[in-house]
Amino acid sequence: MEWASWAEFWNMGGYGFYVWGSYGVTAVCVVVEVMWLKQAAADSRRRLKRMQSWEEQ
Amino acid sequence: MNLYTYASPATFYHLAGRLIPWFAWAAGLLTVWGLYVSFFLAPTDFQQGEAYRIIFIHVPAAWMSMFIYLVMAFWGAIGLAFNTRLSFMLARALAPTGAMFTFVALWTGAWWGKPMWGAWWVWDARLTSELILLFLYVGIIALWAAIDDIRRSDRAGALLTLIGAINVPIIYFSVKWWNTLHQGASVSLTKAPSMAALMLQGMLILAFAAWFYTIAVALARVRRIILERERHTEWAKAILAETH
Amino acid sequence: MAEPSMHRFLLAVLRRDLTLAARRRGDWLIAQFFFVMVASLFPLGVGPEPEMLARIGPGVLWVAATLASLLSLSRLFADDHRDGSLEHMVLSPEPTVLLVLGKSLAHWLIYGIPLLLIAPILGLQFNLTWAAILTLEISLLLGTPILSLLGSVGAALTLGLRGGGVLLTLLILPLYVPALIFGAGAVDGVMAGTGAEAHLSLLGAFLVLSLLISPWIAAAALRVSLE
Amino acid sequence: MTQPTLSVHDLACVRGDRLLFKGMNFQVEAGELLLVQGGNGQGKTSLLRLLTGLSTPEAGEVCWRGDSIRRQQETYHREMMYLGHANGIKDDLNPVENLRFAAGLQGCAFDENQAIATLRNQGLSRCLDLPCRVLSFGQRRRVALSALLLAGALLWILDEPLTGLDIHAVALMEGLIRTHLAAGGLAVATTHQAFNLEGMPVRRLLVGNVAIPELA
Repeated sequence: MEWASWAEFWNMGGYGFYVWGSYGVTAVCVVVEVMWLKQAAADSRRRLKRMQSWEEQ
Repeated sequence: MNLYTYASPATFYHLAGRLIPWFAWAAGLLTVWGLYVSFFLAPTDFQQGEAYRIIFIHVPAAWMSMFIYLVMAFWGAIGLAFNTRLSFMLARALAPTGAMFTFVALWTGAWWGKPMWGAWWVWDARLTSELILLFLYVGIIALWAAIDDIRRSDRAGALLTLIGAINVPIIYFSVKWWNTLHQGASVSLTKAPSMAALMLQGMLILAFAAWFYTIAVALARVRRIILERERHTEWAKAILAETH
Repeated sequence: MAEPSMHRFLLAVLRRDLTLAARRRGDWLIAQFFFVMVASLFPLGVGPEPEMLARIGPGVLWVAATLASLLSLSRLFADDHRDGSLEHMVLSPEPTVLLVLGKSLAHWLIYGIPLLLIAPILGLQFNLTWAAILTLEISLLLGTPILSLLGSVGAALTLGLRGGGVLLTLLILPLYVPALIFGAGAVDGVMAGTGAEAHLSLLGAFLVLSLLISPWIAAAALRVSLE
Repeated sequence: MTQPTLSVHDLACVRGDRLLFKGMNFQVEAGELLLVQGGNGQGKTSLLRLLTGLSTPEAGEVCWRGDSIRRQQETYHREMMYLGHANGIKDDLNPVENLRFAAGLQGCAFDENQAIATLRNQGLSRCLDLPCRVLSFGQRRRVALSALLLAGALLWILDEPLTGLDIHAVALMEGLIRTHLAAGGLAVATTHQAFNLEGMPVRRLLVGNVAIPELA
């Protein structure tokens, strides 16, 4: 194990800001993409259903 | 009408639906394992200190950004050659994730550059090529968005991806050459750590995690595209009827 | 039998586009002035120190040349598309690749060659030495056809789209990067005393590659866009 | 050489995500006119573009002289002329120059006297020296028709050839088609207007959601 304590782990030898800045934004990108995907899928289904109901009339 | 071209998206829609959870779980588990290796097993780099740990996402993201572009070019070429609609849809489903990884590679490159080079942005060969790759992704997505006719849109996007794919190695080479002539950054994000086996291991595990994540996300996206394009078929109508 | 008729077709396309350009000198002049103007804005932005201008000159002139060529490229096929003559040309018995090649060549003659004639004057404004200006000319001679060839792909892809001109810029500028690097680099090399041969050979290789590949892709794109 | 026949087998056309028609079959022989009829947006123009080879069918094929047009583009494009909604006339050139360049691109020989005579027959004697920009819509249409005549193609594909023409020009156009057919040519045309079809062997094709080839 590399780290003596959690504080040391978060500090990353003084580079904590940069390391966590990188990992944080990557995590945000992934979460945003997945949420966006779910949203788009739901929107698309709703729109398709509406179009379908129009076409049936 | 050709049975093959019509039947194939329907089969694929259901297949993709069954595969997504597997890839998503694999991506999740690999991420946990990869992060554990990167943060708890891999030793500190004597030259760059702990800041080098950024490479565990930077390098896989950069790999994925180029790999996804090549896969898109592959599907585009298949689509143009054999007129298979599913391959165009796959290319389309991959692009946003490719652009996302390109952005991540740029972002992490900058956040590594600040402590190492003292500047957020340095015109280093890898970063510059990634930036141009991002422009290519944005161009392709913009071209798809600008053309209403699906058939034309698919094909135009595929042609642009292809000419880009021929150009990417040339761009990379020219930027690299330009960079050495102008004596750019001497510390490189990838070369500096004396690549311990554990570092390589962490990078590879996270690269596989990124790969499985890409597959899961692209499959989910391609399902939406298939459903939109096949909405007039009986099977798509049946699926839509089930949802509320 | 095929050889002379292809030759004739290529000449017919060239003659047609040159005649049409001669009838619309206004458009032609605008593109040339655009080049001059973009290049002239830089000293106003960065200051008039001769050393600095000589330093950035090759790059500025090259960037200005790419922008000027893009400005005219958006109309490479658009005018013919609007009045229907593009369809007639695509439906001619000769292959579409030849049509694209002819039109790219015409574009280079109309918009590329004048840049070569103007560039030395701008080079003097930027305090470039005669040797640097000569290299700039050679690099533009090798490089401007690349701009027309790669640009024809973008023009074909964005044919008839809303905001096609801006989109064309977005699609094609990244592809211009190698030409820009080798072209401006050649002049830099001469000024730094490291020589320009390597840059110019690479630029030439890139030209050959563009000549071999882009007409085919542009022809395919044109057929896709006309469907 | 095989008979000049334009035939269509099991043709299907999709525009956007709409199926315009499918399972379309017809055949046009030498000396015949195929009149394509149907409402707006039913796929008349799309059908014509499929026949020219500008667009690719979703299914089926278009054959010329019994062979798919995909496999003999050069021959087919030499024997076929298409006149679409747009005239293909450059505004900056005068009618004679327009015809000269059109001939050059088609790869046919250009005879200036013949071109001038054709333009005169179209009633354009006074416009020969003017840039087409200043001509009226109908006059420009006539320049385009002159180009069509000079190309001497066997198969004419005409999209709304009568639009924008006055009564005389319509009569002239009808006469041209009649002569073309009598000389063994083929024509496919769409039109909304009344067409005097006297003395022409005509087939009619109704394009709609369900294609019903009505053979006259």
